[in-house]
Amino acid sequence: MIQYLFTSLFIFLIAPFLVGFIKSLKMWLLFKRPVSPFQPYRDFMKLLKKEIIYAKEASVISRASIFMILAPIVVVLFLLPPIFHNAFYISFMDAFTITGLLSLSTFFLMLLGLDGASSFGGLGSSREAFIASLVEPAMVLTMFSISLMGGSIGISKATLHLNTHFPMMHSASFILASIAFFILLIAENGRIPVDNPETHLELTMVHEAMILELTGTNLALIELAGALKFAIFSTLFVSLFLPFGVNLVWYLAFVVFVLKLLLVSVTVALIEVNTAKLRLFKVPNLLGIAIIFGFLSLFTFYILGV
Amino acid sequence: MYFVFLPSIIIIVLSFFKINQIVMSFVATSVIFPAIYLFFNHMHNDYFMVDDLNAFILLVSSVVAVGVSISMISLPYRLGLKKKQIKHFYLFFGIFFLGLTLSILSNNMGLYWIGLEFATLSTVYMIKIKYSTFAYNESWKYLIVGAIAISLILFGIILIYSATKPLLQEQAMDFYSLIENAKMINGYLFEIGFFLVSTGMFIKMGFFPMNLWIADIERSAIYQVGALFSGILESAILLGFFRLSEVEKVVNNAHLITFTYVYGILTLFMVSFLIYRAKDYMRLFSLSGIEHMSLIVIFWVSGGYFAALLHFAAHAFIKPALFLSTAVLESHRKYNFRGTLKGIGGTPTLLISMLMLAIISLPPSPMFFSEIYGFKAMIESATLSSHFLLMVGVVFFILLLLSIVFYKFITIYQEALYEEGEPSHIYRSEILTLSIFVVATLTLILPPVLQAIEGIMS
Amino acid sequence: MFSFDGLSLLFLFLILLGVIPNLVYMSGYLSHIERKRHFLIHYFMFIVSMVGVVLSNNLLVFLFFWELMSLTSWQLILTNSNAETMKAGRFYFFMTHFGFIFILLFFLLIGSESLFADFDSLKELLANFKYPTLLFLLITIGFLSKAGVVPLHVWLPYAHPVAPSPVSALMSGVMLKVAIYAFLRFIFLLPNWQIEWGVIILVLGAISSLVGVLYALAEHDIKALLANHSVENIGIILIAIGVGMIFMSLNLPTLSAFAFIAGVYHSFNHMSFKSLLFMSAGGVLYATDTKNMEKYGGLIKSMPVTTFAFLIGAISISALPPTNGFLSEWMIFQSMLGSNGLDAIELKISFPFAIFALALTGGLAIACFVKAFGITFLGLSRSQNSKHAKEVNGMMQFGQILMIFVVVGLMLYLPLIIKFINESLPIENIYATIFPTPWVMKSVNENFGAVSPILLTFALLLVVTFIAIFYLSLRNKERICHTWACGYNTSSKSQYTATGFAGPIRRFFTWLYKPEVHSHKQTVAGHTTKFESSFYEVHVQPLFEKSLYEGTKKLLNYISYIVYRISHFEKTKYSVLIFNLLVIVLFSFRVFYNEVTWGSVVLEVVIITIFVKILLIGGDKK
Amino acid sequence: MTDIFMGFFLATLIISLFTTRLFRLYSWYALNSLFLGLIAMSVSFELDDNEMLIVGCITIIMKSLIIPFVLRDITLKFNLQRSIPLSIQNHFLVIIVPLILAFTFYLIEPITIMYLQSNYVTIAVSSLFLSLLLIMEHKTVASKVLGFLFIENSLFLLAISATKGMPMIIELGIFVDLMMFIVVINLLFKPQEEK
Repeated sequence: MIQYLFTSLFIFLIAPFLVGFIKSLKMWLLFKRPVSPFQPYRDFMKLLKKEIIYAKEASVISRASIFMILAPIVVVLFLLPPIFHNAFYISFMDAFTITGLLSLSTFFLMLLGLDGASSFGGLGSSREAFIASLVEPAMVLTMFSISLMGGSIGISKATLHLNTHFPMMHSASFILASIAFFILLIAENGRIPVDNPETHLELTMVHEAMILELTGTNLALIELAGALKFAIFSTLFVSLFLPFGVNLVWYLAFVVFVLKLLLVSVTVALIEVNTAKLRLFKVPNLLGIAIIFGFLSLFTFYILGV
Repeated sequence: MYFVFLPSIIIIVLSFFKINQIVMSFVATSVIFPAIYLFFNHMHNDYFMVDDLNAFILLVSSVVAVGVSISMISLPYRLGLKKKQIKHFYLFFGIFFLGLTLSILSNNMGLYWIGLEFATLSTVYMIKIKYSTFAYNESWKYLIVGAIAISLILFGIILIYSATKPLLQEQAMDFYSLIENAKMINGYLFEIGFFLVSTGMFIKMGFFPMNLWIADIERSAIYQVGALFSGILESAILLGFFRLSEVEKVVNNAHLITFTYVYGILTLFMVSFLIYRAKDYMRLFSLSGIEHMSLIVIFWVSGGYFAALLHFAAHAFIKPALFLSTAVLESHRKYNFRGTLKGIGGTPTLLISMLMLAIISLPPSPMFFSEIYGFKAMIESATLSSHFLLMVGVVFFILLLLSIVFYKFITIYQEALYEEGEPSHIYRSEILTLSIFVVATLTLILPPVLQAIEGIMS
Repeated sequence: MFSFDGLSLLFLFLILLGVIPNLVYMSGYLSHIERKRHFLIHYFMFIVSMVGVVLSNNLLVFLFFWELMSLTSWQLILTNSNAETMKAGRFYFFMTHFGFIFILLFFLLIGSESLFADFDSLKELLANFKYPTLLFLLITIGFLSKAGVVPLHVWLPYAHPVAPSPVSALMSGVMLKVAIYAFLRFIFLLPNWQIEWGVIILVLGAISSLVGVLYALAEHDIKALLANHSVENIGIILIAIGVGMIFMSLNLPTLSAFAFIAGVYHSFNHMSFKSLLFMSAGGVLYATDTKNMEKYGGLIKSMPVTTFAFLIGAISISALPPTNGFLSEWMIFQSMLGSNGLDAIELKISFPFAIFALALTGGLAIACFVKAFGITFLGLSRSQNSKHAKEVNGMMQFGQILMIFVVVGLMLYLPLIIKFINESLPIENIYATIFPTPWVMKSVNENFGAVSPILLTFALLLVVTFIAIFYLSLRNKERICHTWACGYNTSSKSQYTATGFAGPIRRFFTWLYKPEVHSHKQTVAGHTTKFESSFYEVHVQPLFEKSLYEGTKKLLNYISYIVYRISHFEKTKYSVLIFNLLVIVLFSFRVFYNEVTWGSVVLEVVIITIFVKILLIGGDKK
Repeated sequence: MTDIFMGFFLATLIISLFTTRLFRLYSWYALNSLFLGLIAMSVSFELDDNEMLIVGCITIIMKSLIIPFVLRDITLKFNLQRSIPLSIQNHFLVIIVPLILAFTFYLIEPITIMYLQSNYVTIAVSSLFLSLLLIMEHKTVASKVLGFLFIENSLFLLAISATKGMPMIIELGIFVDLMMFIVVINLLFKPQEEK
């Protein structure tokens, strides 16, 4: 139980760091002077002190959706797979619930975008709806396929199972699913090449456009939600698709887990540096790959049988 | 028993005198009394026979006659007819009903034919009561084609007679003894006769290829002619077909079913697509009448006696009512459906709506039940045959064709009721007529009545 | 005549759940209807007929109520008569009649003994029937055309929106479920299910769900949008039923039971949230007098209760946790997870496809309801209609609130509902397996799926409370200001429209939508980027309507034209026709009398051709 | 004897098919009816049946005397067109008439073994078809009416020859109907004059 709470707390705390780490790594790779990877923590604290401005045009949705965006993500935090093999985990919620909770958060994020009557918000929501509607099937397909391979839809159990019995027979399905999931990781968290979190240019904005009206604490919470989401996706990825290290002793397992998270962050940073942002209507091509890989992964699994 | 003919003769005689036409039309309603009497008192001799079947058909026809004669009260105002024309109408109406009663009650094929011929020839002149070139031409056309059809019937009857005479001697003309001795009849000649008779009857009822022929006639004539055709004349023809097909069923059921199905389906095919293009009420209703006739015939030969009789009775009540209501519906313009139902006023609109929806067999119309039972009979005969899937396919095809008719009626009904149109006046006698028919139709779905109809052929 | 067995009572319960809030809502809506007496008569008859269908226990009574249901709903569609409702009414009534043909044929085939036999006694008869697949196809087409399954769904987006809103709610929410009831009722009577049947239903469901949601996305009419979503949800229900049928035919009763429960539970859920959505959409229509979403905006400020109701419905229909919509979709996914290890190749192909379709549907549904909710209720008013909108009257609010209770109740009392459903359907009792404890629902497959709506709700509330406490403890200052619009004034015109919102998706699915764009703009002299006024409108082409329905109509027109020509030709030549007819009849009789030989048939054809040529056609030239 | 009369009956019918003048058609009709009456009489002698004799007499009186004259009166009274051109060309008729005869023989062929008067039936059926042909080939109303009368004759032929007569009351009824037919025709022509 302590290990479980520790894991959740750890992921909660490390989330802003991962975002900051990617940012500074990217700057370093581009020969800029890197910011500190802990900058997001400072930003968060600073924003908490600021005054909150609400739009006159906005409604109660603007206030409520902040909670509804953050809360599901925080709940997901407690549903994540364990990083220690004998730790407690929640068995009564499964991968679909996680997918659903993330969609719930996105749903309110999109409403938030539309609430302010600004053209930017609508633009962001519209694009997000477009991307999310393509991400959702890929996500479900991947989850389906990995849970079939892991023998359990409850991802915690699947993680443990994959650790001990890696499905060599279905390695093709596994690889396809992992590629699909990685694309989802990029797309869901608004990373290049799907979205650029660093600019505020209307041609490229997706996520930023929706939260353009937010200030102060609201902005801090949404940023936190974004960081948490990235951490959650990374955790899912490393637990499900890099299934090793969990059954080591607890401190080694912990180190391996952190290393795996950093590896994901480095990969994301490298991809961000080496690709350009896609035009919006090219994004489906990328997501289409994810969907097709997810589908193929499931399909191969079905064809091969158990 | 012979007082059955009395009301008709009274009408014929009175039509030569100057009598107030309201009185006249109430005299004409007296045709119902002998029908009611005969419905409860059956008899049987060489020339006449009253059994459940023809007593029922006579009763239905008399109710229709009552409705039609009441509707005559307002017709002169509507069409601007003269006294003389009305007198002519009643004269031929009397002859018509005399012939009809004769043929419905006859036990003898020859007598049956004579009655039918009387009725046919009298309608020729009824068509021409309206002074117009159209009516004139159509009455000629009716005379020629009707005469051919009717002589085909006689020709067939003589063939049947010649086929059965060696067996039954003078009794060979009786329906009754034919049915009794059906098993021993020499097949080939009888069947040729039967097919000639049926072809003649089908032509007379406007089956393929005569669909537009009858539609045009009813279009050109006064509205009452259509009502008399669909309510009374065709019931007599159907009766003949009913009786003869009973014999043929024993002689060779497969031939009967094949012939009737092919003919009926061809008719339904043509009629449903003609209805799809119908542009005025009269043709619409008369084409739908043909459709129902072919359904009745198909139901009957499939063994669905109850369905056929119920369908027949329902059609005999609903269709004349619709023909008579056409007088109101097209009081402004022919060839127009738009808004015609709207401006009549509450009760008449309700009555006509009920009738229009009843004719496409929506519940609780008796036609709903009769169609279900009829198709059930068809499926039953399919299970007995060796071509099960083909027969089921036929049922399906018929249902599809009926759905085209359904679509057209719905379209017209909506247009008539919900689009803008000019208000039109409706006479009290017309409302009375419609109510009579609606009440008669509703009576049909009462359980005792249904039971009585079911008991007719068992 | 009537039966009160499990299945009937289950759907009676469904009808009551849908009808009672609707009655309250309707009493508020009534002031908006012109022909009150006509409406009320048909409204109550409609409800009675639905109850009658569900309770009837013999074929004739069933058919009677079924047709009565069509008839009354048709009249209800025509409550406000204008060109739109007339088209919809005509279309609807014809399509129901078309389905009725199949139902009738089915009943006739199985009811050959007696039309008054009760359903249970039909079972033996059906076991001996020679062509079970024929029966299956008849049931499928007959009942599912009423349920609005692709490609027989085209009437639905026309018919449901034009009815008065309480009726739309009833039709979409309840009547479609009556069709599902009938389908279930009769499919369970059929013996020996074949695996192909299940696959057919599964594929139909998958296609319907996709097509429904895609056309919903492109819709600007809020009620038509909801109606298209009904197609989608019926598709989802059918996916579940199809999966259940497949498992049943593979002799996996537990999995099959789970899938059937999922399907029926989704029917309940769809009833609840679709009724709710139609009610609140009706409220919006009531207040703004337009169905066009482009004219809405900002209604959340003037109509809070309606907005809240719509929001709940939207979350639920988008299958977001922890709502009931999510739970049933979760169950459907779980039942599909049981499909690994199946051998048949058609299953190996159809299952991934169905999963994909369902997943894509979920994603698009979210997008669609963000659009519906966001454009309608958020932002600024886009027209005078919505600017002066007022909250609907008390009865209508109360009706919506009651329906919210139904939605929430279906989620919270999940174990009870599942138990009820399980015991009512003729399937294995798996309640104890699904609910070892009432808190957590477990899947029956070996994949340990589990979900707990109550705990999830509780967790969400807890987290929200925590954040709220944290938030309040900061005690930040608040300021109200206009939305930043790059230095310009914020105006309703600069907002995104429904068309714009769906733009990217529409562009992605261009091959399906084939959109027609109508646009023109009035530019200020000399400038290409500045314009005084502009107009942009997109209409998607309904593919199925264009191809299937217009095609059929064209064919009908063509045939009828030919028939018409023939009939007019015959007009002048009756005697010739009779002559030929006689020859044909007698000749055929002669040929078919004993044994048919090819020679005699050919002879007949030749002779008849000569007669027809000389008499009918040859004479015409002269 | 009967056979010879029957041959004449058929011959008059076929000749009338080629007739193009109305009055000549009437006279062929009269001849045709005459032979019909003679057939009835000869059958009655063979069978020693008095009813049949009466029928034969009535036929000759009514059909070969009264009706042609009434028709002639009507024609003159209403000034009907007396030229009746054929709408089917002669060479087609030459094909069709034998074809009809062959067809009817083929049709009745199955009963020749068991039924003695099968030839009579054949001739009656073929004269039905030929009368129909007569109706077809003319466009004027008067000749169509005459076609109907020819059909009536072939009916009688069938009744007399094949069945050896029907019950008396039926035959009389048919005559009454025929009268009524003539009356109706008269009535139908009338308003044409009124206009």
